[in-house]
Parts: sequence; C-alpha cells; structure tokens
Amino acid sequence: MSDNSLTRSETTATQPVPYRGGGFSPKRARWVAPVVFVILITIWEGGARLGWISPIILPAPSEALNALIDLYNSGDLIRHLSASLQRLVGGWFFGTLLGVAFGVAAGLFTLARAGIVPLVAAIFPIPKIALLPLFIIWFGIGEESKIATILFGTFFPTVIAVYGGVDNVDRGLIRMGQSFNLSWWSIVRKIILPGALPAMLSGFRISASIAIILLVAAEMIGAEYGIGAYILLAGNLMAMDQLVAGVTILSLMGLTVSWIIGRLEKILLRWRV
Amino acid sequence: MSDNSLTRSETTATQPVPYRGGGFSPKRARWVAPVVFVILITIWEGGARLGWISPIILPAPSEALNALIDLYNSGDLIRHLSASLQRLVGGWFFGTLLGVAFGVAAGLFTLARAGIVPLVAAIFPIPKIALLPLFIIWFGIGEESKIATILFGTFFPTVIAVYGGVDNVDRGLIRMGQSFNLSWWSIVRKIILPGALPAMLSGFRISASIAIILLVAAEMIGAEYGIGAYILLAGNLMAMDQLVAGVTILSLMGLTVSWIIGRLEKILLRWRV
Amino acid sequence: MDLHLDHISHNYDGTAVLSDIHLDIPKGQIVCIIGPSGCGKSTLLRFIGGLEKPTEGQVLQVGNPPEDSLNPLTYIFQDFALLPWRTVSGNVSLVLEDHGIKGNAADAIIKDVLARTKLSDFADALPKQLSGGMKQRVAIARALAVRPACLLMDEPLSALDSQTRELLMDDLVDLWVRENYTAVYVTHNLNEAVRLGHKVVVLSRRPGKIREIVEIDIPLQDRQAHEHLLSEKQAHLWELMREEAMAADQELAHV
Amino acid sequence: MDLHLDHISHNYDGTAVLSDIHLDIPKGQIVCIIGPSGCGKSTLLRFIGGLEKPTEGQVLQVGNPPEDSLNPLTYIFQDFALLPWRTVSGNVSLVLEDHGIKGNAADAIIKDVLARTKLSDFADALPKQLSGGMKQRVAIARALAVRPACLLMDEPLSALDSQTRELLMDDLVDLWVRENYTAVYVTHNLNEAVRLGHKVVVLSRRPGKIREIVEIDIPLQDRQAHEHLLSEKQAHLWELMREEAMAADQELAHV
Amino acid sequence: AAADKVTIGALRFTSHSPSFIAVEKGYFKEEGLDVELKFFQAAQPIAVAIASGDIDFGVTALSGGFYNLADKGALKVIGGLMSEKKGAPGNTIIVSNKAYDEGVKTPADLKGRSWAMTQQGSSFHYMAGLISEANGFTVKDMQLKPLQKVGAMIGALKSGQVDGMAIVPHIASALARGGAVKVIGKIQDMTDYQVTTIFTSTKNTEERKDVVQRFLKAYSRGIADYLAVMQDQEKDPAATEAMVDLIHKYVYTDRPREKAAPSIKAGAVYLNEGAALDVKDVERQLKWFQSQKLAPASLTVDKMVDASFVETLK
Ligand SMILES: Nc1ncnc2c1ncn2[C@@H]1O[C@H](COP(=O)(O)OP(=O)(O)OP(=O)(O)O)[C@@H](O)[C@H]1O
Ligand SMILES: Nc1ncnc2c1ncn2[C@@H]1O[C@H](COP(=O)(O)OP(=O)(O)OP(=O)(O)O)[C@@H](O)[C@H]1O
Ligand SMILES: [Mg+2]
Ligand SMILES: [Mg+2]
Repeated sequence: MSDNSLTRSETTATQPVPYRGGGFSPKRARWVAPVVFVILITIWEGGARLGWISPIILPAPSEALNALIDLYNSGDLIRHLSASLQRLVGGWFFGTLLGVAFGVAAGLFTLARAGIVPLVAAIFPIPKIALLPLFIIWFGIGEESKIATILFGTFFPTVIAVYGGVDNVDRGLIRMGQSFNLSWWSIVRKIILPGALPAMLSGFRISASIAIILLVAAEMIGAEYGIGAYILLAGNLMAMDQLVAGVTILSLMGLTVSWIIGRLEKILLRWRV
Repeated sequence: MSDNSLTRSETTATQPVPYRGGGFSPKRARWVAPVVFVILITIWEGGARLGWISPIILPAPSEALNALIDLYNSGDLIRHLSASLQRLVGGWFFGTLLGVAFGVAAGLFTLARAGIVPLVAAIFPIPKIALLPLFIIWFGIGEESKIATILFGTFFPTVIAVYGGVDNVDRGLIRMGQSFNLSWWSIVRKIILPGALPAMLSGFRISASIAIILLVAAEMIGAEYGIGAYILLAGNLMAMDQLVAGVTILSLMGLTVSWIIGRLEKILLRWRV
Repeated sequence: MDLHLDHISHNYDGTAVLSDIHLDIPKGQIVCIIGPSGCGKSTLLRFIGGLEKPTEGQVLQVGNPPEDSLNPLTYIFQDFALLPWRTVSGNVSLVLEDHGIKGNAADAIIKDVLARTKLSDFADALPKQLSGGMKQRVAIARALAVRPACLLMDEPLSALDSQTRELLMDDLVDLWVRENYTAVYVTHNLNEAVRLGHKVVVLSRRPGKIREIVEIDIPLQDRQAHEHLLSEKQAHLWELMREEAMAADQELAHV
Repeated sequence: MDLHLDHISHNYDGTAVLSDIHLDIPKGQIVCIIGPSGCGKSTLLRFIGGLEKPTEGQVLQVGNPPEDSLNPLTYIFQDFALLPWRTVSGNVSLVLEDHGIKGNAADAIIKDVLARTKLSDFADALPKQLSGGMKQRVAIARALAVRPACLLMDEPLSALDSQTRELLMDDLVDLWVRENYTAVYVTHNLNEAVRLGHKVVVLSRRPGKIREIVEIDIPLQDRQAHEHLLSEKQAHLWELMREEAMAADQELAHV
Repeated sequence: AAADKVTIGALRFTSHSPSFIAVEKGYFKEEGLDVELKFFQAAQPIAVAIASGDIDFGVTALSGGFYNLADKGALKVIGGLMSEKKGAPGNTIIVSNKAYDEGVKTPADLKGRSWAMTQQGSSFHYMAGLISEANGFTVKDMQLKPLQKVGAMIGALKSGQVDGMAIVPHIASALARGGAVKVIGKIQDMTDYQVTTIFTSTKNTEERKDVVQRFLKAYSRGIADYLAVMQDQEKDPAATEAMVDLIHKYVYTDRPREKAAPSIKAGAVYLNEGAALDVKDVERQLKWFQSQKLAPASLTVDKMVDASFVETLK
C-alpha cells in the first residue's frame, strides 16, 4: 500500500501496524467543572443584566448572592443553618441506625428478609409530604415530627443499601470464618459488617441527599427557623432571590456531605483494590 | 472424648467431624410477605375498631377501603389515574430519554463528563418542591409544569445510573471490539449500550419510583385531577381515610412499576449469569 | 488422627453429585483428589471439614486430634479467602482471636508462621498489595497458626500463574518434609497430583464415584529426580481422565 | 506478512515497562513470549495489534496481508471477551457485520468456523451456558472468521483448568498443522511455550528486556513424542526464569 | 396561684396582631395566663396541632380541614376575628391585565374564567363561591386552579396564567399600583363574611372554661387596641408608629423597619370587636362547604361552635 521504505528498504511494502486503540475512557479533568460553573453563572448574570432573563423568571446570581449576604448579616443564616443541621443530623443518625439494624437483619435471616423487604418496597415510594398530616398528629409540631420526617426518609434507602451490601459479602469469606470455628457474632462483626461497609457508605451518600431534600418537607410543619422554612417563605412571597439563595445553600450542603463521605471512603476503604 | 464406638469398634475414639456450616444465606419465603401484610392490617383494623388508634391519628383500613370504593364508584378514580399516568409517562419518558443521552455522553467523553457530573451533583439534591415557584413561572400552570417536575426528577438519577453503567462496561469487551476494527458507532451500539443495560434498568427502577413520589409535588400546581391532587385535597380536608386510600394507590403504582421492570429484566437480561 | 469417609453419597435438589465414596485418609499422608469439572470434589471437601452434611454416609475422625490443635480441620481455599481490610498479620490474628489468643501470645505465633512462609517482611501489607502467590502464602500461614491436624486444600494453586505455582509447590513439599502434615488436596492438575500426592483418588464425572486410587511410593522430596516415573503416572492418570474431561467440558451449564 | 518489532521501549507515567525490544515474527511461526508477572508481555502484545502505541520504536508489518483477510491482526484474549448477551453464532457474526457480511454469506462463514472448532451443536447457546474451554473455542472461532494473518494470544489458556488446557492445546496444534497460522503467544506457562512455540522469547523482569530467544526445531505435531527433549528445554527456560519469577512474586503492588 | 400555661398558634400576619399586642402589653399576664406563641407557616397545621393537643388556641379561616377536625369532635369555634363588612378594608378581587383587556371588568364577568386559590376547600375557594352565588352562577362555572401558595397565585396572575383571585387589600393595591393587575371589586360587596374565627380544643371548652374566658378577655383588649389605633391611623401618628414597632417585632422581621412599616399599616383589616362571632354566617359557610362535599354532612353548627363565650352578631 504505502511505499515509504523505512529502515529495511526492500521491495515488499513495509508500514507500521495501524493504530486502532484509545478512547472510551473519559479522564478526570478537574479544571472543567469550575470553568463550567463560572461560564454558566456568567451567562446567567449577563443575561439578567442585559434583560434577556426577566427577574420574575430567574433573579441574577448577584441578587441571590445579595440575598445570601443579607441573610448572613441579619444573623439568621446561622440560626437557619443550625436549626436545619440539628434536624438533619438527628433524623439521619437515627434513620441510619435503624436502617442498618433492619438491613443487617434482612441480610441475615430468612424471616426478617421476607418480612422487611416487601414492607420497605411498599412504603418507600410513598411521598413524605403526603404523610405530613399524619406526622403532625403522631409526633406533634415540635422537633419530633421534623426529625421523624427525615428519619423516615433515610430509613428505607438505608435498609435497601445495607441488606444489598450484606448480600454481596463474599460467601467464601463467611465460609472461611466458619471453617476456622469463628463464632456467629465474630463472623458478623469481623467479616459481614466490614464487607458490607462499601455498600453502606454508598447508601449513606443517597440517604444523606434524601435527608437534605426532605428538609423542605420537614420544615413545612411549624418550623420558624431552618433552611427549608426560609425557602418556603421565599416561595410564599415569590422572593426569587431568596429562593435561589436558599436552594444554593441546600446544594452546598449536598456537596459538603458528598465530600465528607468521599473522604470517609478514602480512609475506611483504603483496602479496596 | 466420646466413646460411642461406631462401625469400627476400636479403642481409639471415633466420632463424626463436627458440623459448623450453614446459615448466613436467607432463603426466599414467599408466604411471609402476604402473612405480614395481613397481620399488620388486621392489627390496624382491630386497633381502630377497639378505639386504641384514634380516628384522628389513623383511619381503619376498612374506612380507607371504603374511601377507595367511593372513589371508584364516583368514576373519579379513572379520571385521577389517567391524569396522573399521562403526566408520569410523559415526564418519565422524556426525562429518561434526556438522561440516557447525557449519561452516555458523560460515560464516553472526558469533557462531557467533567461538565455534566458536577452539575448533576449540584442540582440533584435540590428538592423539587422548592423549585415549584420557578416552574410555575417557567412552564405555567398547565400540564407542562407538571411534566417538567417529573422530567426534572427523573433526569438526574438516570444520568447517574447510565454513566455509572457505561463506566462499568468491561473495557476488555471494548478493546475486543477495537481489535476487530469495529467502528466507533458499532462499539457504542453493540457493546456499550447492551453492557450498560443492567445498570440502566436498575436506574429506571429508581427513576420510576421518584417519578411516582413527585406526582404529589407536580400536582400541587393547578391540578384538578390526579392521584397527587386527590391526596393533597384529602390532606387539606383532613380526610384521613381518603389520604390513606390515595397513598395506597401510589404504593400500588410503585409495586406495579417495579414488577414491570422486574419482568423486563428477566426478559432483556436473560444472558446474565 | 485419621479420617474415614464412610460411604458418602449426596444430591442437590435431586441431582446426584457424589455416589458411595468410601475412603481412608491416614495421618501424615497427602491424599490428592482429581476428577473432571463438577464431579463433586469441592463438595466432598466441604463434607470432610464439616461445612456441609452429606445426604448419606458420614465423615469420621478416628482418634483424637492433637491436644494443641486449635482447629483440627483447616481449609486453604482456591481464592485465598483473605479479609481484604486486614493486613497480613491481621488476617492471621483473626483466627486466633476467637480462641482468646491475643497480645504477646498471638504476636509470637504470627511471627513464627510468617517466618515459616517467608512473609516476615510483609506483616503490615494489605492483601491488595500482594501478588497471588504471596496471598496464598498468607492463607497457608493462617492455616499453620491454628496448628491443624489435617489441611483441606481446594485447588490452592489454580488461581496462580504457572511459575508461581511451581514455586509454591516446592514450598508445600518443603513444609511437608519438615512437618509431615496430613492433607486432602483437591486439584485439576495432574502434575500437582503426582508431585504432591501419596495417594491420588480419581473420581468419575458427575455423580462422582471413585474410579481408581493410584498410590505413588516415591518420597515427596525425591520426586524431582524421578521425572520419568512421574511422567508415566501422569500419563496414566490422563488416560483415566481424558474422556471424562472432554465430556464434562462439552456439557451445557443449566443456569 | 511478517511482523517486525523495531526497538520498542515504553513507560507508563515514568515507570519503564519495556526496554528496547527488537524482534522478528516470521510468517507461519508461533512465537511464544514468556516472562515474570508485570514484565510487560500484555503491553507488548497490545503494541503489536495496534491497540496502544509505544513511547519509542514501532511495530512494522512487512509485506501486505493476504487479500482475503478481514482483520490481519486478531486477538484471542485470556478472559475470552465474548459478549454475554449474544449467542455463540451472534458473537461470531459481530465481527463480520462491520465488514458488511450478513445473511447467507455470514451464515456460511459462521457454520464453517464453528465446525472447525467443534462447536456446531452450540451455535445458539449463550456464553453463560458454556464451560471455560468452550468459551475460548468460541473466541478462536470468532478469530478464524475474520481470516487473520496473525493471531495475537494473551495467555489464552490460563483461565482454564489444566485438563481443559490440555485439550485446547491439542486443538491449537491441530489447527496450526492444518492452517499454518502466524501467532504471537504470550504465556506464563513454560509447558505451553515448549509445546506450541517455534521460538520462545524470554523477557526479564520489569522493565522487560529480551533475555534470550530459545528456538525449538521439533515440528509441532511431533512434540508429544519428544517428551524428554521438551522437558530439557522447559527445565532450561525455568532456570532462566526462576529467580526473576521469585523476585517478581515478592514485589509489593503499588495500589 | 401559678399562671395557667397556654400556647397560641400564630402566623406572622398583621391580622394576628391582637395576640402580639396582648402579649406585649401584658394583657394575658393580667388574666393570669402564661402565654407562649408558636409560629407556623400555614393555618392548617394549627388546627391539627390543636386537635392533637399540642397547642391551645388558634385563629383560622374556616376551611375543609377545619370542618373535618370539628366533625371528629376535636375543635370548637369560640369567637370571630376578621370580617368582611361594607366600608372596612377587606379582601379585594383582582384580575390579570390580560383578562381585564378581554372584558373581565366586574365580578360578574368572572363566569367561565379561571380562579386562583391555594387549595380546594380553602377560604379562596369559598370566596369564589360567594362571587358566583352573588352573581347568579355557580362555582362550577369557574375554572378553579389550586396553586398551594399565595405567592404562586400572584405569580400565576401576574403572568396571565389565571384570570382572577382574591387577596388582602394591601397586597392588591400594591399590585395594582405596580400595574401588574386590575382591581375589579371587593368581597364585601357580595355579602358579609366572617373570614377568620378563634378556636380551641373541645377539651378546653369543657374542662378549662375559665381559662378560655380569660383568654378571650385579654384577646379582646388586644383587638380593641388594634382597632383604636389602626382603623384611623392619622388620628394619633405617634400611637400608630408605636403600634407598628410592636407589630414589627413579629411580622416582616426580615425587613428593616422602614420597609416593613408601609405594609403593616396597609395591612390593617377589620376585626370584630370583643371577638364577636357571626354564627349565622358560619352556618352559611358550613352549608356551602357541605354542598360542595368539602365538609362532612354530619357536621352541625352546634357541634362546631360554642357560642357561650362571646357575643354573637345578628
Ligand atoms: N450449593 C449447591 N447447590 C446446588 N448445587 C450445587 C451446590 N454446590 C455445588 N453444586 C453442584 O454440584 C456439582 C458438584 O459441584 P462441586 O463444586 O463439588 O464440583 P467440583 O468437582 O469442585 O467442580 P470444579 O472442578 O469445577 O471445582 C456441580 O454440578 C454443582 O453445580
Ligand atoms: N494502562 C496502564 N497504565 C499504567 N500502567 C500500566 C498500564 N498497563 C500496564 N501497566 C503496568 O505496566 C506493567 C506491565 O504490565 P503488563 O500487563 O504488560 O504485564 P504482563 O507481563 O502482561 O503481566 P502479567 O503476567 O501479570 O499479565 C505493570 O507494572 C503494570 O502495572
Ligand atoms: Mg471445585
Ligand atoms: Mg498480562
């Protein structure tokens, strides 16, 4: 075909083998994300300033930022944040605790599994806002009902993640434990729980996101302070700048949680290949 | 130790090796789930009849059933269902379509991934109810905003599931395709998409559940008919029997969707080990 | 302590897997079990270690295990079965903890077994940092730590490349020469069987029956020198197995 | 078509993996490449097939590939690389579709290659129903379907148990006797190398350099009869490799 | 004796000012009541919380949820608060510019038009009923759009997605001044209307009669103060400013005083003196809700109202 005779100049055609590899493996490009955000926000701000985006439709990012600064200066930001964080941490913690307990049970015992799994499947898809009236009556209008909403929201995905994780623990390792006469409790503690940890952590990722999403619903019930309450009020008043500011706080909370869990994974799952 | 001389009656101790296996593998027990449901509902009904459960807190299941029957007899059930199903199918379909497209792009291209993934991470945790005021302004109070809510809710988890799925396609198979000089498009169509199908289907499971959950939020905006609107009205009127009836319908919808996807998995993923 | 397999038969959900296996495993010998895929070798080994129960027959231990044995019947698995989240020494200490051996007592044992398996330098490495051969050495160290009366090995070398296999086989021979352990060694590899086995039990295709028991009288340490004789034994075993192996290979799996 | 490896060196992120590999792969010969773990055998094979590019040097094809060859350089992978969602015949047709061969023309080719690999009865089976040996036979059938000028095999037998390996090695020999294909055969297994290689290239531990090239002149089909000679060659190769293998096995992976 | 503890569920609206006044000026304390204000984002949960015994008193418009709770015997109306009375400030009917241009210039023109409300069974829904009945059509002739939130209603009206709605006067006038909407009438032109009522749990009316009495007494003083100052704000500007300061502690707290003051002043609505209750109108409302199947048929005024605490209006 080509006749560029290389080192070995003969009459036979000599050519490099055609290259056909590469691709199909997106690399990390850390610089892109900030650039994308900056570009988007610039367009948005520019659009708003030039009047392409009507302020009713979407406030300029600078307005949202001003709302955020106002909020900070008024001292309410801390009050909103701490109220929300307490609910988040409380609800998430107990939801996770219960979820892990039920999930491990469902992962280990035939009866528990047969009872828990279909119940979870039936109750998980129920939207929590539909249950708010029930929650008010059951748990009152204090912190309990807000924490219960978040607890409820985190419990189900945790159960699912944990029993999936327990299921996926290499049965070979369990058999190894038995073959060395480890006690039942040793096997659970030293083999099953660490083995299910990766699945649990990725379950926590999901349940933490859900908990943040549910803040708004939880704070529909008689909350004076809280990021969710702030957003609800902004929505009520059609104060779009505050709405966007509040939503941004939620989004930052989500990113923070995801970063924390990422760190935890790095540390706790060092052993993973 | 023991001296029960078995077949070989010698002076040396002869005994069976101790058994130490078993356990740690919950079996399926199909009968348990119905039994659990029946027991729970019986307790609930009994509790309500005996007055242990106040009707303000929770109506008896029989009352909820009556509400359901009333709803059916009034002919509204069909109207509610068909309104909701149209929104569900529309929102889910377009959300999925877009989600798959963006997910595949993020799975294949460095730039797309670096742009899409952090955006998704930032926007996914925003609760859709917080965005309703924006949606009203953007999409009006007609069907568009309802469909948009559901579309928005399904888009993000689909992107995540799909790009995860594409990531997990065995790179060995892709390399095989390249080594046989398959075209880029052939590799995507014949290797990557089928390889990502299991992850996509399990993504659909999640996105469909989310779509059902979001029905209530979507139908907050100017909906006359729809299961979500029915639940909202019931909550509003403190008609707990109707509330429970509506929630039961949602729950049944969730189970149906999950069953359909289960069937699809059986058929489409026959090849899985 | 000898082991005696007393007319063992087994079926899974109606499929006969093993049929009437009657066999003695005398103290101090390595008994190799070979047979085509799916003939029930692993199942049989699980019976011997008490991890599963046969439908018929039983496995008897004749005589008491040595007093100091923490876990008389100890497995070494094909996939190593190391806890990936524990270091090498953590993996060994795992099997001591439940016997209440902790602190210095445990450290002494761990140090000893790691030295015997040439792993002293890797006590703090995680499994993911080790090559396959090293991982299996850790598994051997762990097994030695509980001073077993009998080692049960299920294709311990088949996940390794052939060079590492070669090296580990030498290790197993050395170890036997020093310690004279009893072992049941399941393998697909006829070469391993003739290099390590005092007795090679050939099973037929499923349901596994004993087809023949080949005794190899050459002492383990001298076998390298009798290559020709071993080749012959191996060829004989391959004759016995060839057809069964072909048939087993052509079977469609029921999944 | 011959292949010529022209002073190939490579490093990954600064780690030298291969160093100055200069080698000819003449038409009609099987060239075996052996070397300890991580010495760059698979990397080298990827260069030969054009799936990756070396940092230095190049792989040249000398002469044109046969006209009728659809894919001159064709791989057979260790893990078979079958699409699990396609049947046996679907996996073969995959590599024909992109060349526009469909319908009857494809059916004829598929029928032919399945017959040559003794798979005719399994055309409609899914990979999950097949044993490892059969899966690798499907991969061979797929490779034959594109009429390769040179087969590139990366430890094609190492995922199989030793009995199946034995059977497939015979198949490869038979095939070579009939079709005289050119091949580069990467393996860890010295026995495979001496049974299949016309030339055995021994690489040193990473960075892989050519340590020695051992030629084996006995025709493939006669090798079974020259067991003794092969044993000697194998022992020689093991001498060359032993220390490198031990060192490679003791290395901690950087993960 | 130690003061009786009571909790009041409140919204941060100017119409709840009597509670704030009575707290700030110590009227409750003088009655021996130790009052705690508990703030909510919406009225409905207040009713639920009273039914569940979490709080004692609340003020709400009569809505579907309230009737249902009352039917379960949990709640009782004990007084009236905000009223629509000719001449006093009251809910205003506004329409979008688009609808206005299309000829919706009087409430009667709303027939066949879309109407924004928060939810079915809310007071906005009832106002649509009032308009339609006063103009010879029925509520079925209007397209009702539940939008959950007042903010969403305003947004939808401004962008012309719905034709009309009713809203408190100061918001209506602010919107009209901005040119975003047109005012076409007032609810009070249709009929008198007892908009909000004071209510408590049935248990309180039976077991703590005297606490209820003392509560209403203090509350009435709050109403009186509010009416005295806010109904005629020019009369005593200093008192008005002081009242605004007091209310600003509770309402529009996130805005500076100077921005909040106009809204607080404009938001002064008419409240019934002495928390008097228009029982007749309450009965009329109940009937209407029952006719729309938004209230249980079994509910009667007697079951719902305990008129023994306050004067009833004729
Ligand atoms: N837990 C189980 N339930 C049902 N069938 C089983 C189970 N374990 C093994 N089998 C079946 O029993 C047969 C024997 O399995 P076993 O693993 O003992 O064979 P093997 O000789 O070890 O095969 P290999 O050489 O492939 O390891 C196989 O057909 C297998 O499918
Ligand atoms: N894509 C890659 N990026 C970075 N390093 C790589 C890559 N592929 C291989 N390596 C490294 O290059 C070295 C050679 O790898 P290669 O797979 O070619 O070895 P090998 O001889 O095939 O080993 P084995 O016998 O274990 O298959 C190893 O150290 C490996 O970790
Ligand atoms: Mg086995
Ligand atoms: Mg390799």
